[in-house]
Amino acid sequence: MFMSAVRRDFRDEELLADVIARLIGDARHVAVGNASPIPATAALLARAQNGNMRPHVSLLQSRRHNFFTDGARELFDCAGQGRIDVFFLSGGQIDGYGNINLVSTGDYAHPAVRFPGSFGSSYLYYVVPKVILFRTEHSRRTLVPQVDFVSAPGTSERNVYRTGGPVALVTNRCVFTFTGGRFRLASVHPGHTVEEVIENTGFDFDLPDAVPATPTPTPEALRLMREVVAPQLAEVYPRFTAEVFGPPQSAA
Amino acid sequence: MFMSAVRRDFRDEELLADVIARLIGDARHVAVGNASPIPATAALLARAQNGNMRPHVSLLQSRRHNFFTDGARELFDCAGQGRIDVFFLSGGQIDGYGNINLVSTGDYAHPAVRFPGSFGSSYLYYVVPKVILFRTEHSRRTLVPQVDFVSAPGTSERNVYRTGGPVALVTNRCVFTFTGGRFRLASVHPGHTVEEVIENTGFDFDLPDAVPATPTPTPEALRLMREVVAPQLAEVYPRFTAEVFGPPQSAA
Amino acid sequence: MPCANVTIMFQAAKSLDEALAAIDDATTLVVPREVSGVPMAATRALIRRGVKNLHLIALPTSSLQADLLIGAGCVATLETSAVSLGEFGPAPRFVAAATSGAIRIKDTTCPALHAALQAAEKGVPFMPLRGLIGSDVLKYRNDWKVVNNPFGNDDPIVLLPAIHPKVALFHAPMADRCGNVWIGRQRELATMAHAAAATIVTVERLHDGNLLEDPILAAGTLPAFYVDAIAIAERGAWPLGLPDHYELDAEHLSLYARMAASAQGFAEYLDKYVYERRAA
Amino acid sequence: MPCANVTIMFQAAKSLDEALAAIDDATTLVVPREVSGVPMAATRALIRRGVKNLHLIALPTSSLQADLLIGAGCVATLETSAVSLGEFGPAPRFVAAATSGAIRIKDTTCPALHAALQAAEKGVPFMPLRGLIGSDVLKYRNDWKVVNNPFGNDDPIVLLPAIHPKVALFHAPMADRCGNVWIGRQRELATMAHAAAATIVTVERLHDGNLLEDPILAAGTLPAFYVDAIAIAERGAWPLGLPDHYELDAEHLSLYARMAASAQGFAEYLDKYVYERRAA
Repeated sequence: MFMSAVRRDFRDEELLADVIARLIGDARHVAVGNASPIPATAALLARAQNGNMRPHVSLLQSRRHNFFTDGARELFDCAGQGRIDVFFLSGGQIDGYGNINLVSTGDYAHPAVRFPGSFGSSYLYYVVPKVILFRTEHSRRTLVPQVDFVSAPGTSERNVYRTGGPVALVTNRCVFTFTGGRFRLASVHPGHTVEEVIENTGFDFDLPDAVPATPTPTPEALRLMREVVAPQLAEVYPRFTAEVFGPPQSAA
Repeated sequence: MFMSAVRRDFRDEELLADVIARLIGDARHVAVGNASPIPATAALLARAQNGNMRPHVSLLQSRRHNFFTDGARELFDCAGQGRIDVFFLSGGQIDGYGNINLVSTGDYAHPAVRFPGSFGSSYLYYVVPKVILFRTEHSRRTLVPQVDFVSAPGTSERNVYRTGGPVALVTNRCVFTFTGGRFRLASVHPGHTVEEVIENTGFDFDLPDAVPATPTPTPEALRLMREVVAPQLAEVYPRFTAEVFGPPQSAA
Repeated sequence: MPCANVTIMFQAAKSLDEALAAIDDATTLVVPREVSGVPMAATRALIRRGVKNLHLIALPTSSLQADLLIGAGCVATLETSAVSLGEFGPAPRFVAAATSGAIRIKDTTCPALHAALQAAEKGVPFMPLRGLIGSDVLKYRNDWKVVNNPFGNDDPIVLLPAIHPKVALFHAPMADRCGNVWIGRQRELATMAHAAAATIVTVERLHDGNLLEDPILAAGTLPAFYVDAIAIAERGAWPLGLPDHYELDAEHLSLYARMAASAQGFAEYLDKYVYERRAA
Repeated sequence: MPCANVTIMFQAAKSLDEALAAIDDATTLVVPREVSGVPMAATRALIRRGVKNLHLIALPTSSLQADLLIGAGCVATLETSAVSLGEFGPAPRFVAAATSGAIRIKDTTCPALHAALQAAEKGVPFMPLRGLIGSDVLKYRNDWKVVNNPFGNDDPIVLLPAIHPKVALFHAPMADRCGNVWIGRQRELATMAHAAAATIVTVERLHDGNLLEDPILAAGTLPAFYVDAIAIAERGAWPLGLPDHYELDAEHLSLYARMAASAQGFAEYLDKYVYERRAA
């Protein structure tokens, strides 16, 4: 995925998971939706690094890492109670205002492209304090000046109840943070350049004078992902786990 | 309870249950609250008489005759869905407008007498099509011109959502029906008189020229109560069942 | 007296087609998300019968079931927060119908569907929900309203009208002969049944004894009182999975994704995997 | 890895007094109705500790528990739809406090309490409820509002503000070492826990293994995620019953009703049946 000439002892997925784990930090509860192996790796890594059973990690696709017993609504009720601190969203389009589009491009009544739909984003984006946007494809097709359909807006008027929203956008090229209603380039992944990010981003963003390289995973982080996280992940993402972390080992 | 000189082959409780069973008729679902052995007898009798498993009878105090698995709220949700056709309510005071008082007498802030509280009446009275009021003590203390506290009103303004309300009041002396916002004396139990009812009722009611005697239970109704209903009732009301219907028999 | 609580509405387990009789053309039909027990055998039976103009509510999302029904021309309106085949890619017939305008889509978001069905469950005309304000989901739903929270101060909030489906349809692990259905953790199935006028269930198997008589089983049981018809359909969620019972059939879903990518391939899929079972 | 899902909030089973530490003076405390698992051992421990000025919410009714707490002077405000000893008669200390004005009573009706806690569970500021209009229950609740149903036409409806208890306290049949609690059919216990900032549970016994790992048990389980402290209290509902486990102690409740009929008799009851257990 990365065009890199640097010799590395980690895979792209490990770098991304490591970056996201740092964004998660010391949360109480991270929930990860379906088909999100890298955020799931990140959440389990954050937990392994904190070493105090924090954060609690809910993998919604899992039976084991999923405590919900009150039906499909419990995730949303739980978020409404303020008990979900970190969630991940993506978008067919993401714009510079942090708006995400999971519905369609073109005219809503006659869409050019139809995406699956908004899922829970039109609610969770407002009530989960730390929403991390994750979209590996970093292109002018996905990162646009303005989305064609707002599944959920990046910011709201001051009088709109909102206890959550986007804090960062992680792509295959870089990390943006989100503050004051705009993205700011926080770091560029090893093997990528600021110029490349500018060229492939459809929206305006704040550009610091110096943009650091995304820190690479420490040997300890790599060890935790491979030895502690991978066996837990295998239940939900067997193919991803085998491909990224090698053949399954027995669970810790 | 009844001052009667007539020789009878049934007990007062059997007469009352029989009267109430006739008021229930061919409903789909009758729910009976706690501490209501006579209405429970009536509901099970109505079911035994219909012979087609109708009505479904929910005895809220029972495990066997109580299907609710969604917690204490399910009774009220079920009523809100229009799935409860008959319910029973009582009152520390009941007035001639059909208002019931389950809270207190005197000034609400400084009550003279405090009753337990309104339970679900402030809701169920509005949404259960057939509410049968049942109060054995028929006196000017209980049947008053106007209740001191309205737990639930007998009637509502036309624009108030109301799919239910009182249809009758059964006491130890008589049966009133309720229509047009007033009670009407429908029958007087054997051994009691119209004059006695007037004397002991604190509210005005409509008095037909001729008031029939409350029909007495047929031999078949008595047989069903004693042979079919009593064994079912014994789970919830063992003392009542033993006293009224004699020693327990094996369940049908 | 094993069925003390059985309602007269319940009839003993029926043939699949008999059980589905209440689902007429234009029925407002609510069905569950992929992990909650998707009635795929019943879905194929409905397609064989040629049901038309369904108002399909997928609570809160759908995958193969909605795609099949849409592709087979059974759906007039789809109300859901997403349709996708997940790791097998986009739902091709849904995407085709959405872009051609063949179906009307009422886009929503998961908790809004849950809340609107809970409103019907509770017999209230609406439920409030946070979020949504400033989104185009709200903008295109003129059946929703924004009011000022009367307990707040300049605090707009969305109100969602109750959804009253005519029929709830789902697949569950087991039912007993009294008509009680074990739904386990999938509590939204109870809400669907409470909200709908009628509930139809397919199950893997019959359970001997009364589910309500065992307190442990009763905790996960939808009472027969809410259930109008039950049919036995072994592996009735296939090719989707039934959690704790069987996995989804990945090979078949890959095949479906490939075949359904074109209208012609989808027609061949129907011929092979839906209509061939007509005699079953 | 038997407790994969355990949250760090959960600490292994504690002593009863340790488990109750979060219940300070003036706590807003929600407790369940008689058949749903009344924590009577915990109630006696709170009285021994001398907790004061509770805002007690009985969901939706109470019997001995509220009467004891009121009689012992622990309650400032009581919010419930009824307090009664059922077949053992009126709740004497409740009646005495209500008529003397010793406590403030917020009279309500069962579904209103359920709805207000579900509002907190769902993170919405209010819930609508039918009924109530024209009643004095509504008249004396100036924290409730009547609005016109925006989906109707001249259709008034009551809105109830969410209730956010500080602590939910109840008794349940069993918990596991991960902190999961089996609540069975008593789903309102889950709502209480979801709505409250903290949840404290007493249980009859510890269950070996993880309740969430067995799909049948999981269906009736409140996850440890919502549970802050658990203490084992065998026969912890006594003298009330725990349905499917033990019956109420009718003899003791008759005794209570007789003794609590007077302030002096109630004081003797406390001495004999509450304080004597201080050392326990």
